[in-house]
Amino acid sequence: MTLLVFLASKNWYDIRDLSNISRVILEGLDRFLPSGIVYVVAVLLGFVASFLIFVLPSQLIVGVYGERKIIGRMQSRLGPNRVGPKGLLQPIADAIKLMQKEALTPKFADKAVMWVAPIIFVAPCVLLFAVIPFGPNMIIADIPVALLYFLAVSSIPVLAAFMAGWSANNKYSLYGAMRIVAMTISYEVPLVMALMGVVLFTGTLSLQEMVLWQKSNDIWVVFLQPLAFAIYFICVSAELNRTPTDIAEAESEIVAGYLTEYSGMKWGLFYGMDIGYAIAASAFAATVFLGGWSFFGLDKYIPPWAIFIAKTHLFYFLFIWTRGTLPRLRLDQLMTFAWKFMLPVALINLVVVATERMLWQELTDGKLTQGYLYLFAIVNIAMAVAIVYAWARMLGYSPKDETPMRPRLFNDARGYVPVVSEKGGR
Amino acid sequence: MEGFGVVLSFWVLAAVTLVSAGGVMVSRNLFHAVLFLITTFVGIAGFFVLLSADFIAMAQVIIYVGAIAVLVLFAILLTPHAGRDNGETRMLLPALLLSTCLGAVFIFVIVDADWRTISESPSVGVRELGSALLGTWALPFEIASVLLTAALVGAIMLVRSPEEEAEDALV
Amino acid sequence: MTLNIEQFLIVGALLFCLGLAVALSKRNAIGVLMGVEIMLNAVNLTLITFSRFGESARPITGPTFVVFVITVAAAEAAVALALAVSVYRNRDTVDVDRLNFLKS
Amino acid sequence: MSDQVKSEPFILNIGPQHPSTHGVFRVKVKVDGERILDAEMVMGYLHRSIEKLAEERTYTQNIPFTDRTDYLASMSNNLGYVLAVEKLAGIDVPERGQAIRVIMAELQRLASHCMAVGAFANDTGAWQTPVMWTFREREKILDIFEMTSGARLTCNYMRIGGVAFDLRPEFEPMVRKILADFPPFIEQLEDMLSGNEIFRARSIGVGVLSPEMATNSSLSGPVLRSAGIAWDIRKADPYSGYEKYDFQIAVGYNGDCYDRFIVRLEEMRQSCKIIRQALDGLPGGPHSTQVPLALRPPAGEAYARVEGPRGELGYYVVSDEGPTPYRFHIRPPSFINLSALREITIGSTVADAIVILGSIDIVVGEIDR
Repeated sequence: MTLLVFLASKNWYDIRDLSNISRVILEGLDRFLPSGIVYVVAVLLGFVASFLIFVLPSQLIVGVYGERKIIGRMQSRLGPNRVGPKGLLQPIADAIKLMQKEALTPKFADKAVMWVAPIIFVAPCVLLFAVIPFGPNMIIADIPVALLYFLAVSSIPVLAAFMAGWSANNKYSLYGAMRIVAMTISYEVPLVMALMGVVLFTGTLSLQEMVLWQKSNDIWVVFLQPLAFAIYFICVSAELNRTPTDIAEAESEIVAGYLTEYSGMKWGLFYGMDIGYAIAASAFAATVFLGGWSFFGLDKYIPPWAIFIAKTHLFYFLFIWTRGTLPRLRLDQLMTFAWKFMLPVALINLVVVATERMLWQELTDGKLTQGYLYLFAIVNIAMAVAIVYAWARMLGYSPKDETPMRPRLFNDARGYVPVVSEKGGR
Repeated sequence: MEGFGVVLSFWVLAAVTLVSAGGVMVSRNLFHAVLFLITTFVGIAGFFVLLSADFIAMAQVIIYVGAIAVLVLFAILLTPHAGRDNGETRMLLPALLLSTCLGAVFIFVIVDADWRTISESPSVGVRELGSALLGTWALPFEIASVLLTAALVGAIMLVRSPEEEAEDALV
Repeated sequence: MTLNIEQFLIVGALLFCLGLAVALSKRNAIGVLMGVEIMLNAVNLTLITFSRFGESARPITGPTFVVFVITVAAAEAAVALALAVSVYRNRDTVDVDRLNFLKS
Repeated sequence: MSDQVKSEPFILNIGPQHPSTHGVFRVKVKVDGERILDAEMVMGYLHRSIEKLAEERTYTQNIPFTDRTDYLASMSNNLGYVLAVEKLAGIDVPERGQAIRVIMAELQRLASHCMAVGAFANDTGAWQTPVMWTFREREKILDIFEMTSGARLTCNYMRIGGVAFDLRPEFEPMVRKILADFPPFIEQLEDMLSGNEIFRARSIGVGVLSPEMATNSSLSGPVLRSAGIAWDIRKADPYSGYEKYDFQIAVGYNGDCYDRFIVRLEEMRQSCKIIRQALDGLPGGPHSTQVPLALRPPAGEAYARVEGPRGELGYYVVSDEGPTPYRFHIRPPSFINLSALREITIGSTVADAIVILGSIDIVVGEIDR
């Protein structure tokens, strides 16, 4: 996959490709520092650029402030507007408040494990952004197994949550710990199946090459495989336990799940990194499904990293939207949904996509031209709807015998005897 | 494999892995032992990255840290009364003796033999592994999948309680 | 400042012995299983070391075998833990010393 | 996990400090994994012995107590107590007074059901969005209460023989405005919740209450009607002029949490209907008859019952010709509705127990009195 011609010139002031600036800095440093040091500085520069400039502000602005403002609007209230101009300093105020709050440790808690859990919860979030491409050559580590790296690193915070829940020696947090582990394991399987469908078409595991594939073929994978995108969204919102599936810290049932005993900045780390993982998941979705930094050729004029950031926050809005409106599912409903619905549908999707990929190989006898992709896209969209409906009917969901949304109405009291229905309903 | 960074990371990984493996041996609380076990798995995944076997490193983290460690944790949860003190049997001393002798033999052989090694790493990427698994090693690959299904069914049969079996018998 | 095969093999050997010690000395069946897992990982490490350093016509066989070892280890862990749980259910203990049903 | 798994059941405290017990109310739950084996309610955290205090105060001084027992439905409580004393002392209330009482009681039902519906949706996990919507509508009603009676929650508006103050001119346009935008709001709630798949999955078939169990544990109000029994005090034993108004009783199908939710929504529609009829035919004349402050009703007892938002709200007053009642007792519908909670929650999961408790809509002030 040759790197396509890119208009951005090589001089440092061209903001369309921020890697020029880092290249200029590193060349400057190279003259009088040993190469080992420059290697470390390059990685640090990458970390500063990706995490401190993109993730932390978007965590604070979009994650804390934006989410509370948008959900406030959904609930016909204003949302934070006291601290700072129009409430923009609210996240910083929260952080300061959390820092000066006392981080309690319960008497019989497992102190060492309770102290380590937030650290292990935070570290993988930073690791996740090493493989995500912000622009044509704005990526810290373009490793050939980036997709697997993402799955591997995103399975570590589950263990940290379990450690937090188990070590807090509190019945509610034990509930939360067991729930989060059981749910994440059962939602990781359909997630991997859906992503395998994507890999079949793009042919590589590296995220940069996936973006280039989508750019060269002028099609986004979300149109090519809408079912994989839907499965990805549901599985990721289950793993991050965002609202339709936030049973690990279900406020109304088990107080705060595995976070019950945490207070002060320890809780703050968990809360902040929940949003960090949501942003990482939406960045990953933007790269894999929504064409990353490419926008059908427009990325020559608009800075590619701006396109990427816009797509990430667009996907993040889906999380905010579901959090603001949907109620929560029960644990056993989630489990049956994962194993009886998500997994079979993901498998069928994988089979259909594999046959398409083989057809694509045969029909274009190896040249893999672009034309057939649009045909596959239409077929896949129809297939997605058909599979979901057919499998739901197979599992026994029949819309006709639904309980009506309106009760029965009677004109006079009938005494203490059950009323045989007169008008409508049973 | 030269360069200061590589050697430094090797010694760090070796220290982390061996110390956490020792931790599994020494720690008093079974739950801490599992946490040390997880650190060992991550340390070994680091070794695989050092030996430029990326896919295996990622598979190791996903399968061992993501699934087997959780399996062990759930096993501990499902056996509440069994002692969680990670104690040793009376066979502690003979076990230590045996493993030190075995270790001595291994290290002697390693140091004594002169290995014909190649310097640059052969291309062992995902593509080659995929073609190998489905090419020359296709049969063992299918047998492995059958083995996994058998293990799955076996584990469920072992753990099912009489009521669930009775339940199924009725239907 | 170079790494050669001996260092990796020594780490693998030490890990294997540690796993053996854990497997033989632990009283709790789950502790024994942890020891076995460490031994399997040590074997994986040695396989990959030979695949990286050793001279061979097909270096890919190392990682292929590691994949098979990982699948077998996963299957074995699942069945062993299922065994431990069902033994716990009948005997209310998972201590290896007291699981001597065959003795009269 | 069956008991064969030997994870012996442990006691979980859905304790006084819990985000969804609607007040200081504790359920000691014996739990095996997620399944509940036994549930035991512990109450009395909010006991203020109102019934004993009322025996030292005159009949008029007792009216503020009735606001504070069920702080979400103070108008209905006032109405119940005042009817009991009027029955005891044989006082009759002018037409206008009765009509104003009906309007106020039905407005209070709207406000209380808004609270109940919002809190129930919040218990199923809809993260505060329905509660904020229903509270926005409830605020409009509380503003009307504040304008007419001076207080939003504990209104203390009704007096023996009528109501404390006459209606102000701005009252009618404000109520008309509420009647205009309540039905579309209920449609909006139905679209968001009743039609929502996850909400239906969480509440249909959860906490099913059979009609026999409902009648045996003498439940009343929406909980009874959702079990399929058409019983409403406003129809069965009309008081304060309810027979003049044409409205219907909402009855559910199989008595689960979902039915209680849709019965409450339907009752809000019927209340709007009643308010509109009462407002159109509001008679002129005095709003209350003159009653001496130190009223000394003849010896005897009287029991008056009112259809409060939570069920049959009864007041039993015994007089020994003294200025203060000899005995003052309240029949709290929440307390009696709780008696069915234990049978329903056994066998369900912890998450369902919270949803069931939310659907029964209890007010702890009324339970502990």
